[in-house]
Amino acid sequence: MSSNFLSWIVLIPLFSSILLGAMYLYSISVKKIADRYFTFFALLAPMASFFIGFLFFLGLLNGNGEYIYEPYTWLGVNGYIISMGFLGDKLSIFMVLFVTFIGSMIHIYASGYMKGDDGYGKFFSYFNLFMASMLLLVLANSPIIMFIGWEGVGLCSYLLIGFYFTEPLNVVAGNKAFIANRVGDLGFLVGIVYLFFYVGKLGFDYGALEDYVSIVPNHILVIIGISLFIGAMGKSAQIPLYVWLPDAMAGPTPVSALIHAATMVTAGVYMVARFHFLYDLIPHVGVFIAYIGAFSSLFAAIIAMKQTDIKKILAYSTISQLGYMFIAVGLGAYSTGLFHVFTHAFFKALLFMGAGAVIIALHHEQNIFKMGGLRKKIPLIYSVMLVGTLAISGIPPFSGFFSKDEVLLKAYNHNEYLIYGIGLFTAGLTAYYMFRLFFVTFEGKNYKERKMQNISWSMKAPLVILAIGAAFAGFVGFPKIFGGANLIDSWLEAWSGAPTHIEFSADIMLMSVSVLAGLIGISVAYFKFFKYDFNQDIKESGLVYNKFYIDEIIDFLIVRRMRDLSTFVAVVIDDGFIDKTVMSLSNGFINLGRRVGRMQSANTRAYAFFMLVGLSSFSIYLILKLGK
Amino acid sequence: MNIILISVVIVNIILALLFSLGAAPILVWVERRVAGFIQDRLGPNRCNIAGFRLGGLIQSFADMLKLVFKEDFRAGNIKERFIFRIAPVIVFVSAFLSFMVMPFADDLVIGTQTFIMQGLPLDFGVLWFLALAGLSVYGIILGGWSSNNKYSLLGSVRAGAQVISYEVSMTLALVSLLITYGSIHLVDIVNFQSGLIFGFIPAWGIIMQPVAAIIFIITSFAEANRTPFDIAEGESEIVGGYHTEYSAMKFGLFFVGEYVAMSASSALMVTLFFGGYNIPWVGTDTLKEHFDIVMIAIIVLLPLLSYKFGGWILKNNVWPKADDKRNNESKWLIRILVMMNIFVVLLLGSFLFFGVSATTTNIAVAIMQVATFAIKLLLMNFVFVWVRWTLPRFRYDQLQDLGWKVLLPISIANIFVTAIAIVAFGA
Amino acid sequence: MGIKIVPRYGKSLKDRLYLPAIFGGMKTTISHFTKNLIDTSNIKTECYPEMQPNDITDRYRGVHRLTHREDDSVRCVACFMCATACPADCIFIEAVERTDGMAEKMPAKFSIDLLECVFCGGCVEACPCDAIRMDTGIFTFIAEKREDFVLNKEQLLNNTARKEEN
Amino acid sequence: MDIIFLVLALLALFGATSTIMFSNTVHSALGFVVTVLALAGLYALLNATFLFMVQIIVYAGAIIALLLFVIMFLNIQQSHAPKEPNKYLLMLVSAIAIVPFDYLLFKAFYSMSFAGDANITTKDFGNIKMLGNELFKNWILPFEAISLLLLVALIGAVVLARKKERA
Amino acid sequence: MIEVSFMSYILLAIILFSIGIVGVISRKNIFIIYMSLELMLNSINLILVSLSRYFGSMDGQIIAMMVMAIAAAEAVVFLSLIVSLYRLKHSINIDDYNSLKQKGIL
Repeated sequence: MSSNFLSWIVLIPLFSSILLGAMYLYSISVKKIADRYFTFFALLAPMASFFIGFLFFLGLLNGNGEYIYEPYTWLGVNGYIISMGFLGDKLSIFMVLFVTFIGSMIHIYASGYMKGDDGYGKFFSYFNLFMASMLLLVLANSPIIMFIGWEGVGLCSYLLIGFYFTEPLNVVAGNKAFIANRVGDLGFLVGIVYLFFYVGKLGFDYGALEDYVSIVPNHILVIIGISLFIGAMGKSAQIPLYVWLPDAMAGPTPVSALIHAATMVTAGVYMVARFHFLYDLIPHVGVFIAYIGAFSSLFAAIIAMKQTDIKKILAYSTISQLGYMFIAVGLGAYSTGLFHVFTHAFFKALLFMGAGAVIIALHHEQNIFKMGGLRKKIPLIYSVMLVGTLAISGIPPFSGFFSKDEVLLKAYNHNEYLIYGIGLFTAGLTAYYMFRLFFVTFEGKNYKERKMQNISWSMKAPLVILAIGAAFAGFVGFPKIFGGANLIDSWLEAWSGAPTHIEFSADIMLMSVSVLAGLIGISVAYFKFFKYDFNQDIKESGLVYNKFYIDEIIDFLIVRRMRDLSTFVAVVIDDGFIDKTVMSLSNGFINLGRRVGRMQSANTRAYAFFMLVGLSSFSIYLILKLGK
Repeated sequence: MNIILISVVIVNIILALLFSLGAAPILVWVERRVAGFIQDRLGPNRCNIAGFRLGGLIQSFADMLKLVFKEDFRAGNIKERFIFRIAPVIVFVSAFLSFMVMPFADDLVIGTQTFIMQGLPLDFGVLWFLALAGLSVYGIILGGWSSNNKYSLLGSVRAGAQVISYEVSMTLALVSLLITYGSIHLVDIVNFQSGLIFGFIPAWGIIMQPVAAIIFIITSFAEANRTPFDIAEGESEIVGGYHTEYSAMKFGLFFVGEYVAMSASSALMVTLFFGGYNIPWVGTDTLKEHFDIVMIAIIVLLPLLSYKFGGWILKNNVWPKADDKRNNESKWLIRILVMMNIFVVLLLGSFLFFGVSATTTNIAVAIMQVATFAIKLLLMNFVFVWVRWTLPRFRYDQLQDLGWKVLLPISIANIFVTAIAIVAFGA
Repeated sequence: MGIKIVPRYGKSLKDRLYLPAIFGGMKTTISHFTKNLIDTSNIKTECYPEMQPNDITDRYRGVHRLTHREDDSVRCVACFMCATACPADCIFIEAVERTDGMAEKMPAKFSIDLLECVFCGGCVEACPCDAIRMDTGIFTFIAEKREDFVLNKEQLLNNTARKEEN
Repeated sequence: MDIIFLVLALLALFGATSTIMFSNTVHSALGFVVTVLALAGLYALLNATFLFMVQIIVYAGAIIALLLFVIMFLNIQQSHAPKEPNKYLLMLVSAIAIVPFDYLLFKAFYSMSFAGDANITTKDFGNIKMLGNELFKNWILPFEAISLLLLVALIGAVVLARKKERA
Repeated sequence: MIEVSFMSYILLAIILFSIGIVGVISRKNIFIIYMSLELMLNSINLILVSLSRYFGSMDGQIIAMMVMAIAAAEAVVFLSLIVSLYRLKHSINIDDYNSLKQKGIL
């Protein structure tokens, strides 16, 4: 497998995107093109990428170390050289595989979900652009190139959140996502620039960075680490930059599934893992990251308990799960974090797509308290949703159990008992609110009967596939202590961090505790919501329901103050000071020019006379100067 | 020696005066008589002094006298008196001065001294001619302008435009000629033309440079304000052009100035294109070497020619009334002719018999060359007159068309061809 | 009505060069010149006044004359017909009674101003008794003063017919 | 020679002064002709025979003749001439203003401290052959450039003075 | 050869040049202004020719000749400009040629 095929992984979706865009423009401006042609090109791209990625995977399996492909120099200024480089090592190929796989599934799903939409071609053009950006992010061989992909996915996220831009709320949500991401991106950029200042001259691909990062002073490394993590915060929706993610659910459900659950939001995790050589040198920053992750996890879980919108619940659950991932990567267990990314991608995509199917079936109804009793109507959806819910709740043997347990195990093993405790509690909360959602949606009594919309097989088939994945993906990381081979750990050996030292019995005990927490959550939910009466009023108030008024606080603290500052600058400084100065200066020149302009009388002889006077004065000066 | 120098200079100046000023009455007479003969009439032949009318030549002198003694009238609307007065002078003087550089004969060697036979011994004669031809237009322009009269002003505008237009072509034609001759010294030019090409054709300018010759002749007509280019006068359109308001000797100066300019143009044409003072096939050196043969030839030829001329006089110079004193003229003329023949033959015979000194030979050759020059000049002037009484006047736009669209391109092309030929075949 | 455009001829090279035509014209003039120069008797010019014109016809209207009767007295009866007919008013007549019985009147003075006369012959046509005629054949009349150009009765009577002279 | 120079110089000054003094354009042009001819004479005194002729042919024969032609062609009457009430005052002022510059210029030339008399020159100095040799050997490029300039001026003049064709 | 002092020529040229400048400034008649300009060119030519004579080098004369050629070209263009200007303005007063004058746009 020649390494230059790495670029094709990125280029195929990119070309597909351009082609689809051109077709879409042709379609809307000249002649309508049937959806099936869009579908064909749209589905071809991620599958082809997956295929190529799989070939690389096989190559790596056969013992090749890593693939590096640098087609040309992207920038070259005075010895600072940045190549357009692609890196295909075990981490990135791992990411490529699941991104393209999940992407392919969601593409198939979306082809059913979006059927008949006016922006069908546009949607897939954006989708493939997102795929290209994400794959570029993953495959980049230097932080700068990664940043291109980083910004690209941000752009696609914005475009897709505001896909139905005729609705003002969607546009606001898109803007919110974009701005929150900008804050994070600034941090990321600051980190890159700092890094570049110190080691840029020596080479700026990951190999060189890994070799030379030790020359950077430690306090600078801390700044770099925190700055990069701020970027990760923005992208992966951690405290305090998580606020955009729930609002991002305004986009079509496949978007939520692909971008805001499975792939893009994990970019932060991937980035931290990619910079593991840096974070290894500053473990206390890692702990800080872990705490941030833990609190994000808890916070989001608490908010999710009271939400009524099915997609928002899932969004908060995503934030919560991302918190788990950051716990892992913060504590140096990158492979564990990535394992959770992997499993989470399956079950969260499954959940979102299931939710999407429900929404479609109910004619775009998203409030769970207006659903109920759907078990008999859509049994297939019911069963796959059950798999997903069980997986996220951490019930063995579903995939969530293995990865979440591994995260908790790492926390425990690092003697971060607070984090462990939070994680455990959150696991229970997760089980509670997920089953709350599940029971309210599919069970209950006194629910309203309503006509269901048929769900096409193009939506169902990926659900089934993903359900299988959600159910059994965890066995890829089957813990060693049960005699299994943790394939993730062995595959991502370089990222597995410090080995765990724990007794078998302790491990069993920890697992049991977490399973127990999950079961407690499930049982509480069961008693509370299995027989939920839909006739009762829904309480839509309270601190938790209003998300701790975080949005309002931010609005008051930052947005209003910013607006006041802007007003002050605009009115006082700009109008009162700068404009006045500049205008008075220019008016002065105009007045001066008007006065001087009177000399421009168009009287040639007057000009000649001025010249003569000048000549004469100059001559007198010279005579006096030269003297004698 | 100084006496010789002064006398040669004086002779030169007198010759120049003779050929220019003295030629004027003759030219007036020629013009009238030729016009008469061309139109099958006689022309003036009546005026006489003691019976001598010299074929009507006396009439010219009578006219001159009339102009001199006529009232010098100036119309009341003429405000620019000074300019009005000076304009004919400019015309006359510039025409007269332009004649002064014509070589009348080859360099005259007396003893050890060499004299250039020119009124003004300048070695850039062609340029001098051009300069003064340019200046002469001032007279016409100012005369017309100061007359304060619309016809006069039109005449002077026409003259100005015409001179400016045609001077260009004239200069360019001259340039090609100068390339051929390799000198601007008129004596050099004439000496160049004393050679032969192909062994039997005189190397005259008109044969070397026919195109330049034609252009130069045409533009000379324009410069001299002669028909067919005399639109500045244009009496059929603008009364009399620039000299409408002039009378008496002021008009006389214009009148004479025109003939002097014509004479000067002829002289330059003769010098440039017709071998100057050279007798065809006989160069200066040949003349000097074989002076004996020349003298014998003259002794033989002169009586023969005189005999023919006498016969012509007897036949044509008659007066209808038998008792008039004019009938005696032919008799006296033949007597003078015979006397002159006898004198010349005796003189030349004595030269033959006793032999001649080099100085005498030189002087005699110079005299012969001056005579040749005079004859050629007269013939050229005759051509001027001949053309005047043959061709009609140009229209103004035709004139400018001819100048700018025909003569100018042709003269430039001629320079080009000449230069190529010189480069290709050598000078 | 359109404008008729008359084509200009002479578009051939020879015509456009003009020089052949010019030389042709000059040939014509020089042939006249040489012919006349060699023998001036070819020219028909007469050297007046030495040579008087000899081809004046009978009908030539020269200077006037008054005719005589048989007895050499004036034939004119002073009827003023000629003065009336004269377009130039150049005839001045003073009548007087005639005593010899030949007629009732006769002119006392009869003068003609030749400077004003246009030699139209109107007076001759108008005269009822053939008293005035213009057959003298005098085609030029020379005088030194203006007054001398006014011919009086005696001068007019003295003029004679040309035919009679020959 | 002294007398000739003096006469010519006085003529030149006279002509120049009358050029700027006369209110009538034609009179001014005549004054300028006098100056030009006097300068031509000075060139002749300075052995520049070719320039002497060129000065007469080009300046007197062509440029000013053209100027006079244009004046007459436009038929500019004396009544068309601009009113210049302050003429003499302006002349006085500008003449005073120019004095320092003249002084400076004169001093500059004076301080070149020329030797008593000029270099001995050959007899044919300034004649056409010498000038031509110099011109076509060392100055050929400027010469060609001048020819180009003249061509451009010719075309430009035709374009400028042409009457606008009707639509 | 030069009996007259060299400085006499220079002085004459300077005076002519000054007269030219005075003419340009004091007159309104555009023809006279043009002649004043030509006068300045002529005075420069005089200096060039006299320097050429003094130093025994032909360069001055050649430059003077070039100046004359340029003056001829200038004359042609100038006069054609005058012709079209006169057709436009019917004036030879230089103060009337002020179409580009600022008409208070500010």
